[in-house]
Amino acid sequence: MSRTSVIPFGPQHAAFLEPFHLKLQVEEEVVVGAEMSFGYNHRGMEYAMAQDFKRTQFLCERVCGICSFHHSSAYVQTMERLFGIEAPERAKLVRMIMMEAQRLTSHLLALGHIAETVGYENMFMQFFREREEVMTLVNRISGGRVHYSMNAIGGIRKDVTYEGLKDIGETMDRLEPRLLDLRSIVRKDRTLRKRLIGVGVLSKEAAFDWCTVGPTSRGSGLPHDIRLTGFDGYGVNGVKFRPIYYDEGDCYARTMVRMDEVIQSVDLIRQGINLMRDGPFLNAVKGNPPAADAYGRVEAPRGELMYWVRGKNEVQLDRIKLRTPALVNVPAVSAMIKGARVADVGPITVSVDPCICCTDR
Amino acid sequence: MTDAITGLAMLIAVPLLIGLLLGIDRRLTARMQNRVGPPLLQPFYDLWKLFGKERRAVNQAQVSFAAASVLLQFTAFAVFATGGDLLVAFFVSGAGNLALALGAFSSRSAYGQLGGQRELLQVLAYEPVLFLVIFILGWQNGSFLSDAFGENLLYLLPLALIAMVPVVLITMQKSPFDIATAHQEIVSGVYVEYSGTYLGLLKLGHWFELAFVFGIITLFFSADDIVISLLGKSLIVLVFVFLAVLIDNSTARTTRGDMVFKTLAFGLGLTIINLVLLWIDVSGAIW
Amino acid sequence: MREDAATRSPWILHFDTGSCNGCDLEVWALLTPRYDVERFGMVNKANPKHADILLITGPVTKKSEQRLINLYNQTPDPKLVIACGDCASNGVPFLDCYNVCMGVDKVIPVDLYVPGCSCRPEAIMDAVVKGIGMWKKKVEEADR
Amino acid sequence: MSMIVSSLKNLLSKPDTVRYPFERTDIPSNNRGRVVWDMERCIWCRLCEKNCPTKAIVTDKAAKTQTITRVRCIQCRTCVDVCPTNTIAMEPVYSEPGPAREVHTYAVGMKKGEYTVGLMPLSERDETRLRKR
Ligand code: SF4
Ligand code: SF4
Ligand code: SF4
Ligand code: SF4
Ligand code: SF4
Ligand code: SF4
Ligand code: SF4
Ligand code: SF4
Repeated sequence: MSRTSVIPFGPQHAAFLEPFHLKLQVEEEVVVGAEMSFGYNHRGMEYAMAQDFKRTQFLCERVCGICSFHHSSAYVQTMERLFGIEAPERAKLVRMIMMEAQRLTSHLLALGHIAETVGYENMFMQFFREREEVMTLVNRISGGRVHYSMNAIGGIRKDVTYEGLKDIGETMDRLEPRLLDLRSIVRKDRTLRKRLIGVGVLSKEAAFDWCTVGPTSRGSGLPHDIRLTGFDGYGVNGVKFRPIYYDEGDCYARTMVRMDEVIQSVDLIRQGINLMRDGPFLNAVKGNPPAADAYGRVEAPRGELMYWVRGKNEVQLDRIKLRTPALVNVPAVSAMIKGARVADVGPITVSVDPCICCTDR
Repeated sequence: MTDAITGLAMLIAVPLLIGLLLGIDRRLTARMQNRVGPPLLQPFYDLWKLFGKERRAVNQAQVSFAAASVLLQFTAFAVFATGGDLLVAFFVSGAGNLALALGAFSSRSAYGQLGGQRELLQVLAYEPVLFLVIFILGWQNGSFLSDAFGENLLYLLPLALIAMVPVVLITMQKSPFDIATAHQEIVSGVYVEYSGTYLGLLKLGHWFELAFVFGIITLFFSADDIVISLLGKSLIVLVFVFLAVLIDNSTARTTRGDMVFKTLAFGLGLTIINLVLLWIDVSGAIW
Repeated sequence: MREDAATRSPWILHFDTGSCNGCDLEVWALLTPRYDVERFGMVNKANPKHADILLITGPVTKKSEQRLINLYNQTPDPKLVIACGDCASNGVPFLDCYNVCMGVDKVIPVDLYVPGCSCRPEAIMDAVVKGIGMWKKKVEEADR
Repeated sequence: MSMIVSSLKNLLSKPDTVRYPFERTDIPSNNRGRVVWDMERCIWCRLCEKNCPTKAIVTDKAAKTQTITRVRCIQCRTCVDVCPTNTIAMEPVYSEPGPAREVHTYAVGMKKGEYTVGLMPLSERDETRLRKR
């Protein structure tokens, strides 16, 4: 037996929710090389999405269930630009609230997931308990737990009622102290810090070179956040937002970015509710998308998500292209993983929050 | 004669009690995580089911190692239960762990290999502590025969008892020391290539190992009245299980080196301090 | 008696064959405090050799087809396959996608289908409870 | 707060678990569960069939039936929105899982909420690939 052995991770593995294959070259439990292969989840979505622009409104949510609403928001935003219309302010704020709600579910998932990979089962359970609270909330608001199907080109399909908004506010009030408790645990817990601090360091330069986005880049000190560009509700007057970033670039910094953003999301949801005024919620569009192109960007939980569409005056689209955050973040794992111990491979991989279903689509 | 009968009764009763203990463990874990958890008899259901599954093994060597592991663990426990020598039981149990690791090595699967290495490392971490604890127990008692323990050693050896905490954590496969079976890293390590009946056998072996380790813990307490004695012994075991669950639920898993270092430093340190205190006491320096 | 005890300990293996993660998350939600399927002795084992019930999500992409077959074959009998969600049941949201087999039952035999996109955790739980009944029959047959 | 405190607190408090299926879970009234027809009102405009993104609905004007393949419906609620006569409604209950994929047919003359059950045919499979190694 040579000193270097190869350990396959996945495609079906306990630490990963989704299928991707990681081949590690290992010497005495120290990783010397890593090889990633994708494509287990490639369905051919971009082709299917170009077949009918109305259906795509629902299909784009099925690119991924974790940030389905971000996908549909990005898509409708792109189509609104293509049609040259703007969504009413109320619709934009509803989108913002729901996007932040989904960010809550997604970040709590990611946090629970990283706790799980370092063998902290109880913390995983605590995060998922709070997550379930948000899941039932969005279920009450949108009618779906995973796919909200609330967006329409030009606004939202159905207005959120006054009771609904009140429900959101009350749930946030209930949730916030529990999230703050969890944050103080994550901040203080010695065993967790020991496992995450200094592990999988990605320097600021490397983060830039690998084009990382979202919490992965913000964990490395790049205050890069698409919400700053003011799409949808974030552009409405009065919404205050400042990106959260940490300089260390290790797994712990990435975890803390998510932890703080969870609290921030609660705040943004409250701001959204307070700014909400009565008014129209849908500027319906007629006809087929014109033969032009447009793009739209949103800050998905994992970072910048971009849609680009070219129409051709037909129901079909000429081309639809998406650039997803995980696609750029996951390759950066190979930069973090060199020299790590096998035990740290799980936390490192999970700390960028890899989602294969949109990487492969 | 009566000894043989109590020994035999123990041989049957104790594994059942261990199963129940594991049920309590799972239930407690669940409650600490704010959920309901499985029924108390769940470990028995699991075992029962495993014995009914299809028999499929990767290779013959693996099967022999599994069988060897179970037999050795059983022997260790049997020696203990029938009042035999603690040291013999200790070495036989250690051999059982070795067989488990060898079985994992023989599978040639990467996870199995890693699990095997980690199992050996765990053995390296806790066996010295366990050995020292057994040694100090035997020394204080004046005999290594498990049925010769009739004296209450708790007030003499409190630190040695505390030194058993990491040992119990490791043998119960609890975080922070559950690295050999780390579910999220190497799936289930040494158990990865086993399925059905053979997995059931290994689990049973693990029960016997636990029975032996918990047996050692019960030796710390003893009273003249048999009822008080039994109550005290069960109380110690329950406290240990509770502690193990609490620690499991409030720590992340550590890494290999850390585990060996911490277990050895903590366990050996406490036992040696206890030993020194005793020695000073014997020589009449204090009180 | 044996069947009774045996079916109180269904160990699951969850495999994603190209789903959108929606149903995967609902499978995970089952393990968490609110639904807590460990009440039925269900544990996620992530190892086909230890599994009894395969929970499959996703329309089966062409690349994961062979893995699914491998996993199925590695799981010792008696076993049960549950297709979670519309796309696992017949691949439907991914109508025009060129790289999917359209449903788990095109690749391995499926015992239970869970409709819904995404299927609710309650639906998966119903399926497991129903599945345990079916599994009991399989255990009885295996005993003969 | 530390995790030990949190664990002990959890131990002493009531579990968060809903004891489903022995206890009902709170499925909200606007949950998108399954679509049902009230056939008396249908004017056979076929908008639902045309707009369903997954082609789950088949409208048969001659036989006066609406057929839905349950596992094809992704609960998007488009059919409910487009129906001009409010023939279609979305119930909060989800479709039941089962060993076969059910196809439900609503016909004129049936009582409200009634339907006949058909089955979607099994897919063809290449059994040779399944053989154990
Ligand atoms: S994604 Fe491509 S184009 Fe964009 S910054 Fe990275 S390398 Fe440049
Ligand atoms: S660089 Fe341009 S052409 Fe190349 S993959 Fe990206 S979008 Fe397509
Ligand atoms: S050029 Fe690019 S898009 Fe065209 S066939 Fe080759 S790989 Fe595909
Ligand atoms: S990054 Fe992609 S896969 Fe991950 S949650 Fe977002 S859309 Fe889904
Ligand atoms: S497909 Fe995955 S699980 Fe199966 S043999 Fe290959 S690496 Fe192992
Ligand atoms: S059924 Fe729907 S929600 Fe479930 S995995 Fe498939 S596409 Fe996603
Ligand atoms: S809810 Fe959507 S998918 Fe279901 S039948 Fe109606 S239009 Fe079709
Ligand atoms: S849209 Fe309504 S009225 Fe028209 S065919 Fe469908 S059910 Fe009937």
